[in-house]
Amino acid sequence: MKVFLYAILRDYFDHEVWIQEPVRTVDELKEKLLLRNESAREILDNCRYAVNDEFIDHSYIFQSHDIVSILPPASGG
Amino acid sequence: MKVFLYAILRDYFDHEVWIQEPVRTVDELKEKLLLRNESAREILDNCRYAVNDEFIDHSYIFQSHDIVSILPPASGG
Amino acid sequence: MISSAYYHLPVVDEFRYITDEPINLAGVLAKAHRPGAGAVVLFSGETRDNSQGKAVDYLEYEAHPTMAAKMIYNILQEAIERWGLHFAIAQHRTGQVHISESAVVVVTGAPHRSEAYAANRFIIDKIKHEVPIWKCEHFTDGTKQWSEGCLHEHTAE
Amino acid sequence: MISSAYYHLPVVDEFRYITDEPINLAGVLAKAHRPGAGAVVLFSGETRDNSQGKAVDYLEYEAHPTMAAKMIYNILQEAIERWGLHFAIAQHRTGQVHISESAVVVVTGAPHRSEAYAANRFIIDKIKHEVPIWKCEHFTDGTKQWSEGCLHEHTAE
Repeated sequence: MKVFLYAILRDYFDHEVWIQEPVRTVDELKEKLLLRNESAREILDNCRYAVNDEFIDHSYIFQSHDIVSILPPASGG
Repeated sequence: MKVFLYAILRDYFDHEVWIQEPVRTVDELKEKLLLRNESAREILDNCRYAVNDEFIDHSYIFQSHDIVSILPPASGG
Repeated sequence: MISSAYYHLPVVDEFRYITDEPINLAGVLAKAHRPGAGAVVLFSGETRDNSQGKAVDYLEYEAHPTMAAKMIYNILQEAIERWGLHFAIAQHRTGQVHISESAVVVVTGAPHRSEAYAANRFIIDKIKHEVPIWKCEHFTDGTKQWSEGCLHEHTAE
Repeated sequence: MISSAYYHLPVVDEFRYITDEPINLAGVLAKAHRPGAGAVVLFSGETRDNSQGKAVDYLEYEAHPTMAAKMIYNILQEAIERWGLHFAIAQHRTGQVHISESAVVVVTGAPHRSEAYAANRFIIDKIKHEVPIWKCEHFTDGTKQWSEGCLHEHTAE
Protein backbone atom coordinates (compact mmCIF):
# COMPACT_ATOMS: atom_id res chain seq x y z
CA MET A 1 0.00 0.00 0.00
CA LYS A 2 1.33 3.41 -0.98
CA VAL A 3 1.50 6.00 1.78
CA PHE A 4 2.41 9.69 1.38
CA LEU A 5 3.68 11.64 4.35
CA TYR A 6 3.82 15.40 4.52
CA ALA A 7 5.61 18.29 6.16
CA ILE A 8 7.18 17.49 9.53
CA LEU A 9 6.59 13.77 8.95
CA ARG A 10 9.26 13.92 6.27
CA ASP A 11 11.76 14.54 9.05
CA TYR A 12 10.88 11.01 10.26
CA PHE A 13 10.05 9.12 7.07
CA ASP A 14 10.40 9.40 3.33
CA HIS A 15 7.71 11.39 1.55
CA GLU A 16 6.52 8.17 -0.07
CA VAL A 17 6.47 4.91 1.85
CA TRP A 18 5.53 1.48 0.56
CA ILE A 19 3.87 -0.80 3.10
CA GLN A 20 4.38 -4.37 1.91
CA GLU A 21 2.38 -6.20 4.56
CA PRO A 22 -1.42 -5.91 4.52
CA VAL A 23 -2.81 -3.40 7.02
CA ARG A 24 -6.51 -3.04 7.70
CA THR A 25 -6.89 0.11 9.81
CA VAL A 26 -5.28 3.43 10.63
CA ASP A 27 -4.09 2.01 13.94
CA GLU A 28 -2.40 -0.92 12.20
CA LEU A 29 -0.78 1.47 9.72
CA LYS A 30 0.55 3.62 12.56
CA GLU A 31 2.06 0.55 14.24
CA LYS A 32 3.81 -0.42 11.01
CA LEU A 33 5.25 3.07 10.67
CA LEU A 34 6.34 3.20 14.31
CA LEU A 35 8.36 0.02 13.74
CA ARG A 36 10.41 2.13 11.34
CA ASN A 37 10.68 5.20 13.58
CA GLU A 38 9.01 5.10 16.96
CA SER A 39 9.83 8.75 17.79
CA ALA A 40 7.01 9.81 15.44
CA ARG A 41 4.33 8.45 17.78
CA GLU A 42 3.02 11.76 19.14
CA ILE A 43 2.90 13.37 15.71
CA LEU A 44 1.15 10.41 14.09
CA ASP A 45 -1.48 10.55 16.86
CA ASN A 46 -2.30 14.14 15.91
CA CYS A 47 -2.50 13.62 12.16
CA ARG A 48 -5.47 13.38 9.85
CA TYR A 49 -5.60 10.45 7.44
CA ALA A 50 -6.98 10.46 3.90
CA VAL A 51 -7.53 7.89 1.18
CA ASN A 52 -7.77 8.98 -2.43
CA ASP A 53 -8.03 12.61 -1.30
CA GLU A 54 -10.91 12.01 1.15
CA PHE A 55 -10.49 12.11 4.91
CA ILE A 56 -11.07 8.79 6.67
CA ASP A 57 -11.66 7.98 10.31
CA HIS A 58 -10.39 5.14 12.46
CA SER A 59 -13.19 2.79 11.43
CA TYR A 60 -12.09 2.83 7.78
CA ILE A 61 -10.87 -0.49 6.35
CA PHE A 62 -8.09 -0.10 3.78
CA GLN A 63 -8.43 -1.57 0.28
CA SER A 64 -5.35 -2.92 -1.42
CA HIS A 65 -5.14 -0.15 -4.02
CA ASP A 66 -5.78 2.74 -1.63
CA ILE A 67 -3.37 5.64 -1.75
CA VAL A 68 -3.04 6.93 1.78
CA SER A 69 -2.08 10.45 2.83
CA ILE A 70 -1.00 11.25 6.37
CA LEU A 71 -1.54 14.92 7.12
CA PRO A 72 -0.08 16.72 10.15
CA PRO A 73 -2.17 19.52 11.65
CA ALA A 74 -2.38 22.28 9.07
CA SER A 75 -1.18 25.83 9.54
CA GLY A 76 -0.69 27.46 6.20
CA GLY A 77 -0.84 31.15 5.46
CA MET B 1 -17.29 87.32 5.26
CA LYS B 2 -16.60 84.52 2.82
CA VAL B 3 -18.68 81.36 3.21
CA PHE B 4 -18.25 78.12 1.28
CA LEU B 5 -21.13 75.70 1.00
CA TYR B 6 -20.78 72.08 -0.02
CA ALA B 7 -22.65 69.19 -1.58
CA ILE B 8 -26.45 69.34 -1.24
CA LEU B 9 -26.19 72.95 -0.03
CA ARG B 10 -25.18 73.92 -3.53
CA ASP B 11 -28.70 73.00 -4.62
CA TYR B 12 -29.81 75.92 -2.41
CA PHE B 13 -26.94 78.42 -2.62
CA ASP B 14 -23.86 79.15 -4.65
CA HIS B 15 -20.72 77.28 -3.64
CA GLU B 16 -19.22 80.58 -2.49
CA VAL B 17 -21.34 83.18 -0.75
CA TRP B 18 -20.25 86.64 0.37
CA ILE B 19 -21.96 87.92 3.52
CA GLN B 20 -21.72 91.71 3.49
CA GLU B 21 -23.29 92.46 6.84
CA PRO B 22 -21.36 91.59 10.00
CA VAL B 23 -22.47 88.36 11.66
CA ARG B 24 -21.20 87.21 15.04
CA THR B 25 -22.38 83.64 15.48
CA VAL B 26 -23.37 80.50 13.60
CA ASP B 27 -27.02 81.20 14.41
CA GLU B 28 -26.77 84.71 12.96
CA LEU B 29 -25.07 83.33 9.86
CA LYS B 30 -27.84 80.78 9.40
CA GLU B 31 -30.50 83.51 9.64
CA LYS B 32 -28.70 85.53 6.97
CA LEU B 33 -28.59 82.51 4.67
CA LEU B 34 -32.23 81.64 5.29
CA LEU B 35 -33.18 85.13 4.14
CA ARG B 36 -31.81 84.06 0.77
CA ASN B 37 -33.42 80.61 0.75
CA GLU B 38 -35.52 79.58 3.68
CA SER B 39 -36.10 76.03 2.40
CA ALA B 40 -32.55 75.16 3.51
CA ARG B 41 -33.45 75.44 7.21
CA GLU B 42 -33.52 71.74 8.07
CA ILE B 43 -30.27 71.04 6.23
CA LEU B 44 -28.45 73.99 7.80
CA ASP B 45 -29.54 72.77 11.23
CA ASN B 46 -27.79 69.44 10.59
CA CYS B 47 -24.55 70.85 9.24
CA ARG B 48 -21.16 71.21 10.83
CA TYR B 49 -19.45 74.57 10.65
CA ALA B 50 -15.73 75.24 10.27
CA VAL B 51 -13.50 78.30 10.22
CA ASN B 52 -10.12 78.17 8.55
CA ASP B 53 -10.43 74.36 8.31
CA GLU B 54 -11.23 73.86 12.02
CA PHE B 55 -14.64 72.88 13.31
CA ILE B 56 -16.37 75.49 15.44
CA ASP B 57 -19.34 75.26 17.78
CA HIS B 58 -22.22 77.62 18.37
CA SER B 59 -20.30 79.67 20.91
CA TYR B 60 -17.70 80.74 18.35
CA ILE B 61 -17.54 84.46 17.54
CA PHE B 62 -16.62 85.17 13.91
CA GLN B 63 -13.67 87.40 13.07
CA SER B 64 -13.90 89.62 10.01
CA HIS B 65 -11.37 87.66 7.96
CA ASP B 66 -12.68 84.21 8.81
CA ILE B 67 -13.32 81.85 5.94
CA VAL B 68 -16.34 79.77 6.86
CA SER B 69 -17.19 76.29 5.59
CA ILE B 70 -20.64 74.82 6.02
CA LEU B 71 -20.48 71.03 5.84
CA PRO B 72 -23.53 68.79 5.46
CA PRO B 73 -23.41 65.41 7.22
CA ALA B 74 -20.67 63.40 5.54
CA SER B 75 -21.12 60.09 3.80
CA GLY B 76 -18.24 59.44 1.47
CA GLY B 77 -16.99 56.06 0.31
CA MET C 1 7.87 64.64 2.23
CA ILE C 2 11.25 63.39 1.13
CA SER C 3 11.22 59.83 -0.03
CA SER C 4 13.87 58.59 2.40
CA ALA C 5 11.58 59.49 5.30
CA TYR C 6 8.98 57.13 3.88
CA TYR C 7 10.21 54.13 5.86
CA HIS C 8 10.06 56.02 9.14
CA LEU C 9 6.54 57.35 8.86
CA PRO C 10 3.93 54.62 8.72
CA VAL C 11 1.34 56.99 7.30
CA VAL C 12 2.15 56.65 3.63
CA ASP C 13 1.48 60.05 2.16
CA GLU C 14 3.05 59.72 -1.23
CA PHE C 15 -0.52 59.21 -2.40
CA ARG C 16 -2.74 62.25 -2.09
CA TYR C 17 -5.56 61.59 0.37
CA ILE C 18 -8.02 63.35 -1.90
CA THR C 19 -7.60 62.98 -5.64
CA ASP C 20 -9.70 63.75 -8.68
CA GLU C 21 -7.85 61.14 -10.74
CA PRO C 22 -8.69 57.42 -10.98
CA ILE C 23 -7.35 55.47 -8.03
CA ASN C 24 -4.49 53.19 -9.03
CA LEU C 25 -5.23 50.16 -6.86
CA ALA C 26 -2.28 48.16 -8.12
CA GLY C 27 0.05 51.09 -7.54
CA VAL C 28 -1.21 51.59 -4.00
CA LEU C 29 -0.96 47.87 -3.22
CA ALA C 30 2.57 47.74 -4.62
CA LYS C 31 3.65 50.19 -1.89
CA ALA C 32 1.96 48.17 0.86
CA HIS C 33 4.65 45.73 1.92
CA ARG C 34 6.99 45.94 4.90
CA PRO C 35 9.38 43.32 6.30
CA GLY C 36 7.54 43.26 9.63
CA ALA C 37 4.01 43.34 8.28
CA GLY C 38 2.86 39.76 7.82
CA ALA C 39 -0.73 40.80 7.16
CA VAL C 40 -1.87 43.29 4.54
CA VAL C 41 -5.56 44.18 4.12
CA LEU C 42 -6.88 46.32 1.27
CA PHE C 43 -10.42 47.69 1.04
CA SER C 44 -11.76 49.23 -2.16
CA GLY C 45 -15.15 50.94 -2.18
CA GLU C 46 -16.50 50.83 -5.71
CA THR C 47 -19.51 52.23 -7.52
CA ARG C 48 -22.36 49.70 -7.57
CA ASP C 49 -24.67 49.44 -10.55
CA ASN C 50 -27.73 49.76 -8.33
CA SER C 51 -28.84 51.66 -5.24
CA GLN C 52 -32.23 52.09 -3.59
CA GLY C 53 -33.68 49.79 -6.21
CA LYS C 54 -32.63 52.03 -9.08
CA ALA C 55 -29.99 51.63 -11.78
CA VAL C 56 -26.98 53.82 -11.09
CA ASP C 57 -25.24 55.69 -13.89
CA TYR C 58 -22.33 57.03 -11.83
CA LEU C 59 -21.53 58.52 -8.45
CA GLU C 60 -20.17 61.98 -7.93
CA TYR C 61 -18.06 62.80 -4.89
CA GLU C 62 -17.38 66.23 -3.53
CA ALA C 63 -14.94 66.98 -0.72
CA HIS C 64 -13.70 69.83 1.37
CA PRO C 65 -10.25 68.85 0.20
CA THR C 66 -8.02 70.50 2.80
CA MET C 67 -10.13 69.47 5.78
CA ALA C 68 -10.72 65.99 4.37
CA ALA C 69 -7.02 65.40 3.78
CA LYS C 70 -6.11 66.52 7.28
CA MET C 71 -8.80 64.37 8.84
CA ILE C 72 -7.80 61.29 6.86
CA TYR C 73 -4.21 61.79 8.00
CA ASN C 74 -5.37 61.99 11.62
CA ILE C 75 -7.54 58.88 11.26
CA LEU C 76 -4.59 56.94 9.85
CA GLN C 77 -2.39 58.10 12.74
CA GLU C 78 -5.01 57.06 15.28
CA ALA C 79 -5.33 53.61 13.70
CA ILE C 80 -1.56 53.16 13.54
CA GLU C 81 -1.19 53.89 17.23
CA ARG C 82 -4.20 51.86 18.32
CA TRP C 83 -3.35 48.69 16.39
CA GLY C 84 0.42 48.99 16.06
CA LEU C 85 0.26 49.12 12.28
CA HIS C 86 3.43 49.11 10.22
CA PHE C 87 1.74 51.32 7.66
CA ALA C 88 -1.61 52.75 6.63
CA ILE C 89 -2.69 54.21 3.32
CA ALA C 90 -5.97 55.85 2.34
CA GLN C 91 -7.10 57.70 -0.72
CA HIS C 92 -10.53 59.03 -1.68
CA ARG C 93 -11.50 60.10 -5.14
CA THR C 94 -13.65 63.10 -6.03
CA GLY C 95 -15.65 63.83 -9.17
CA GLN C 96 -17.45 61.25 -11.25
CA VAL C 97 -16.78 57.61 -10.39
CA HIS C 98 -18.28 55.07 -12.78
CA ILE C 99 -19.49 51.51 -12.20
CA SER C 100 -16.80 49.23 -10.70
CA GLU C 101 -14.31 52.07 -10.37
CA SER C 102 -12.79 52.61 -6.96
CA ALA C 103 -13.97 55.65 -5.01
CA VAL C 104 -11.91 54.96 -1.91
CA VAL C 105 -9.06 52.65 -0.99
CA VAL C 106 -7.67 51.80 2.45
CA VAL C 107 -4.64 49.57 3.01
CA THR C 108 -3.31 48.50 6.39
CA GLY C 109 -0.30 46.40 7.34
CA ALA C 110 0.36 44.78 10.71
CA PRO C 111 2.37 41.85 12.06
CA HIS C 112 -0.83 39.78 12.41
CA ARG C 113 -4.10 39.75 10.57
CA SER C 114 -6.54 40.59 13.36
CA GLU C 115 -5.03 44.04 13.70
CA ALA C 116 -4.81 44.63 9.96
CA TYR C 117 -8.52 43.81 9.48
CA ALA C 118 -9.75 45.75 12.52
CA ALA C 119 -7.75 48.86 11.69
CA ASN C 120 -8.82 48.75 8.06
CA ARG C 121 -12.48 48.61 9.02
CA PHE C 122 -12.01 51.38 11.59
CA ILE C 123 -10.41 53.67 9.01
CA ILE C 124 -13.06 53.24 6.33
CA ASP C 125 -15.92 53.58 8.81
CA LYS C 126 -14.44 56.77 10.18
CA ILE C 127 -13.74 58.20 6.72
CA LYS C 128 -17.31 57.52 5.65
CA HIS C 129 -18.94 58.92 8.77
CA GLU C 130 -16.77 61.87 9.72
CA VAL C 131 -14.68 63.19 6.87
CA PRO C 132 -16.27 65.99 4.80
CA ILE C 133 -16.77 64.01 1.60
CA TRP C 134 -20.22 63.75 0.05
CA LYS C 135 -21.72 61.32 -2.40
CA CYS C 136 -24.33 62.15 -5.02
CA GLU C 137 -25.93 59.22 -6.80
CA HIS C 138 -26.79 59.84 -10.44
CA PHE C 139 -29.31 57.31 -11.73
CA THR C 140 -29.83 56.16 -15.28
CA ASP C 141 -33.29 57.77 -15.25
CA GLY C 142 -31.58 61.17 -15.00
CA THR C 143 -32.45 61.80 -11.35
CA LYS C 144 -29.87 62.43 -8.66
CA GLN C 145 -29.80 61.98 -4.91
CA TRP C 146 -27.35 63.44 -2.42
CA SER C 147 -26.54 60.93 0.26
CA GLU C 148 -28.26 61.83 3.49
CA GLY C 149 -25.19 61.50 5.61
CA CYS C 150 -24.43 59.67 8.78
CA LEU C 151 -25.39 61.98 11.61
CA HIS C 152 -27.78 59.42 13.04
CA GLU C 153 -27.25 56.68 10.58
CA HIS C 154 -25.48 53.37 11.01
CA THR C 155 -25.31 51.86 7.59
CA ALA C 156 -23.69 48.64 6.58
CA GLU C 157 -22.31 50.09 3.41
CA MET D 1 -13.25 26.52 -17.34
CA ILE D 2 -14.26 28.55 -20.35
CA SER D 3 -13.89 32.24 -19.88
CA SER D 4 -17.49 33.10 -20.73
CA ALA D 5 -18.66 31.10 -17.72
CA TYR D 6 -16.54 33.33 -15.51
CA TYR D 7 -19.31 35.83 -14.87
CA HIS D 8 -21.74 33.15 -13.74
CA LEU D 9 -19.51 31.38 -11.26
CA PRO D 10 -18.53 33.60 -8.37
CA VAL D 11 -15.67 31.29 -7.41
CA VAL D 12 -12.97 32.71 -9.65
CA ASP D 13 -10.84 29.72 -10.59
CA GLU D 14 -8.75 31.16 -13.36
CA PHE D 15 -6.06 31.39 -10.67
CA ARG D 16 -4.77 28.07 -9.41
CA TYR D 17 -5.62 27.64 -5.75
CA ILE D 18 -2.19 26.17 -5.08
CA THR D 19 0.75 27.55 -6.99
CA ASP D 20 4.51 27.28 -6.74
CA GLU D 21 4.97 30.58 -8.55
CA PRO D 22 5.02 34.06 -7.00
CA ILE D 23 1.52 35.37 -6.33
CA ASN D 24 0.61 38.24 -8.66
CA LEU D 25 -1.35 40.45 -6.27
CA ALA D 26 -2.02 43.15 -8.85
CA GLY D 27 -3.20 40.56 -11.36
CA VAL D 28 -5.54 38.98 -8.84
CA LEU D 29 -6.91 42.36 -7.75
CA ALA D 30 -7.46 43.38 -11.36
CA LYS D 31 -9.95 40.53 -11.70
CA ALA D 32 -11.80 41.49 -8.52
CA HIS D 33 -14.40 43.94 -9.74
CA ARG D 34 -18.07 43.35 -10.49
CA PRO D 35 -20.84 45.86 -11.23
CA GLY D 36 -22.81 44.77 -8.16
CA ALA D 37 -19.90 44.48 -5.75
CA GLY D 38 -19.49 47.84 -4.03
CA ALA D 39 -17.00 46.46 -1.52
CA VAL D 40 -13.82 44.58 -2.34
CA VAL D 41 -11.52 43.27 0.41
CA LEU D 42 -8.10 41.76 -0.27
CA PHE D 43 -5.96 39.97 2.31
CA SER D 44 -2.33 39.13 1.65
CA GLY D 45 -0.40 36.99 4.12
CA GLU D 46 3.29 37.80 3.73
CA THR D 47 6.54 36.46 5.17
CA ARG D 48 7.57 38.45 8.24
CA ASP D 49 11.22 39.11 8.97
CA ASN D 50 10.85 37.78 12.49
CA SER D 51 9.05 35.01 14.35
CA GLN D 52 9.35 33.67 17.88
CA GLY D 53 11.96 36.33 18.56
CA LYS D 54 14.26 35.08 15.80
CA ALA D 55 15.22 36.56 12.46
CA VAL D 56 13.50 34.75 9.61
CA ASP D 57 15.34 33.95 6.39
CA TYR D 58 12.37 32.57 4.47
CA LEU D 59 9.30 30.41 4.88
CA GLU D 60 8.71 27.18 3.07
CA TYR D 61 5.20 25.94 2.39
CA GLU D 62 4.22 22.41 1.52
CA ALA D 63 0.74 21.33 0.48
CA HIS D 64 -1.20 18.26 -0.39
CA PRO D 65 -2.03 20.01 -3.62
CA THR D 66 -5.10 18.12 -4.83
CA MET D 67 -6.79 18.00 -1.43
CA ALA D 68 -5.83 21.59 -0.65
CA ALA D 69 -7.23 22.89 -3.95
CA LYS D 70 -10.51 21.05 -3.47
CA MET D 71 -10.87 22.29 0.09
CA ILE D 72 -10.14 25.89 -0.86
CA TYR D 73 -12.79 25.67 -3.58
CA ASN D 74 -15.30 24.37 -1.03
CA ILE D 75 -14.42 27.09 1.49
CA LEU D 76 -14.95 29.76 -1.20
CA GLN D 77 -18.33 28.25 -2.09
CA GLU D 78 -19.38 28.18 1.55
CA ALA D 79 -18.42 31.84 2.02
CA ILE D 80 -20.20 32.88 -1.18
CA GLU D 81 -23.43 31.29 -0.05
CA ARG D 82 -23.20 32.48 3.54
CA TRP D 83 -22.45 36.14 2.77
CA GLY D 84 -23.96 36.53 -0.69
CA LEU D 85 -20.63 37.34 -2.26
CA HIS D 86 -20.40 38.38 -5.89
CA PHE D 87 -17.02 36.68 -6.14
CA ALA D 88 -14.30 35.06 -4.07
CA ILE D 89 -10.70 34.35 -4.99
CA ALA D 90 -8.01 32.55 -3.03
CA GLN D 91 -4.53 31.40 -3.90
CA HIS D 92 -1.82 29.85 -1.71
CA ARG D 93 1.79 29.58 -2.68
CA THR D 94 4.08 26.61 -2.01
CA GLY D 95 7.86 26.42 -1.84
CA GLN D 96 10.14 29.15 -0.56
CA VAL D 97 8.50 32.50 0.17
CA HIS D 98 10.89 35.31 1.05
CA ILE D 99 10.42 38.37 3.27
CA SER D 100 7.46 40.57 2.21
CA GLU D 101 6.41 38.15 -0.52
CA SER D 102 2.81 36.99 -0.45
CA ALA D 103 2.20 33.41 0.64
CA VAL D 104 -1.58 33.58 0.42
CA VAL D 105 -4.12 35.98 -1.03
CA VAL D 106 -7.89 36.11 -0.48
CA VAL D 107 -10.19 38.56 -2.27
CA THR D 108 -13.91 38.91 -1.62
CA GLY D 109 -16.52 41.13 -3.25
CA ALA D 110 -19.98 41.93 -1.92
CA PRO D 111 -22.57 44.66 -2.28
CA HIS D 112 -21.63 46.07 1.14
CA ARG D 113 -18.46 46.07 3.16
CA SER D 114 -19.53 44.17 6.26
CA GLU D 115 -20.03 41.02 4.22
CA ALA D 116 -16.84 41.45 2.23
CA TYR D 117 -14.73 41.80 5.41
CA ALA D 118 -16.44 38.97 7.31
CA ALA D 119 -16.24 36.52 4.43
CA ASN D 120 -12.60 37.40 3.77
CA ARG D 121 -11.67 36.72 7.38
CA PHE D 122 -13.69 33.49 7.39
CA ILE D 123 -11.90 32.22 4.29
CA ILE D 124 -8.37 32.92 5.49
CA ASP D 125 -9.05 31.51 8.96
CA LYS D 126 -10.45 28.34 7.49
CA ILE D 127 -7.60 27.98 4.98
CA LYS D 128 -5.05 28.36 7.76
CA HIS D 129 -6.73 25.97 10.17
CA GLU D 130 -8.13 23.24 7.98
CA VAL D 131 -6.50 23.02 4.57
CA PRO D 132 -3.50 20.65 4.31
CA ILE D 133 -0.81 23.30 3.82
CA TRP D 134 2.16 23.42 6.17
CA LYS D 135 4.62 26.16 6.99
CA CYS D 136 8.28 25.64 7.87
CA GLU D 137 10.14 28.66 9.22
CA HIS D 138 13.78 28.87 8.18
CA PHE D 139 15.73 31.22 10.43
CA THR D 140 18.85 33.17 9.59
CA ASP D 141 20.76 31.11 12.14
CA GLY D 142 20.24 28.05 9.95
CA THR D 143 17.63 26.37 12.16
CA LYS D 144 14.16 25.48 10.96
CA GLN D 145 10.83 24.95 12.67
CA TRP D 146 7.72 23.31 11.31
CA SER D 147 4.63 25.12 12.44
CA GLU D 148 2.82 23.18 15.12
CA GLY D 149 -0.54 23.40 13.47
CA CYS D 150 -3.91 24.43 14.65
CA LEU D 151 -5.51 21.35 16.16
CA HIS D 152 -6.00 23.06 19.49
CA GLU D 153 -4.58 26.41 18.62
CA HIS D 154 -6.33 29.70 18.11
CA THR D 155 -3.70 32.05 16.86
CA ALA D 156 -4.12 35.64 15.85
CA GLU D 157 -1.85 35.24 12.90
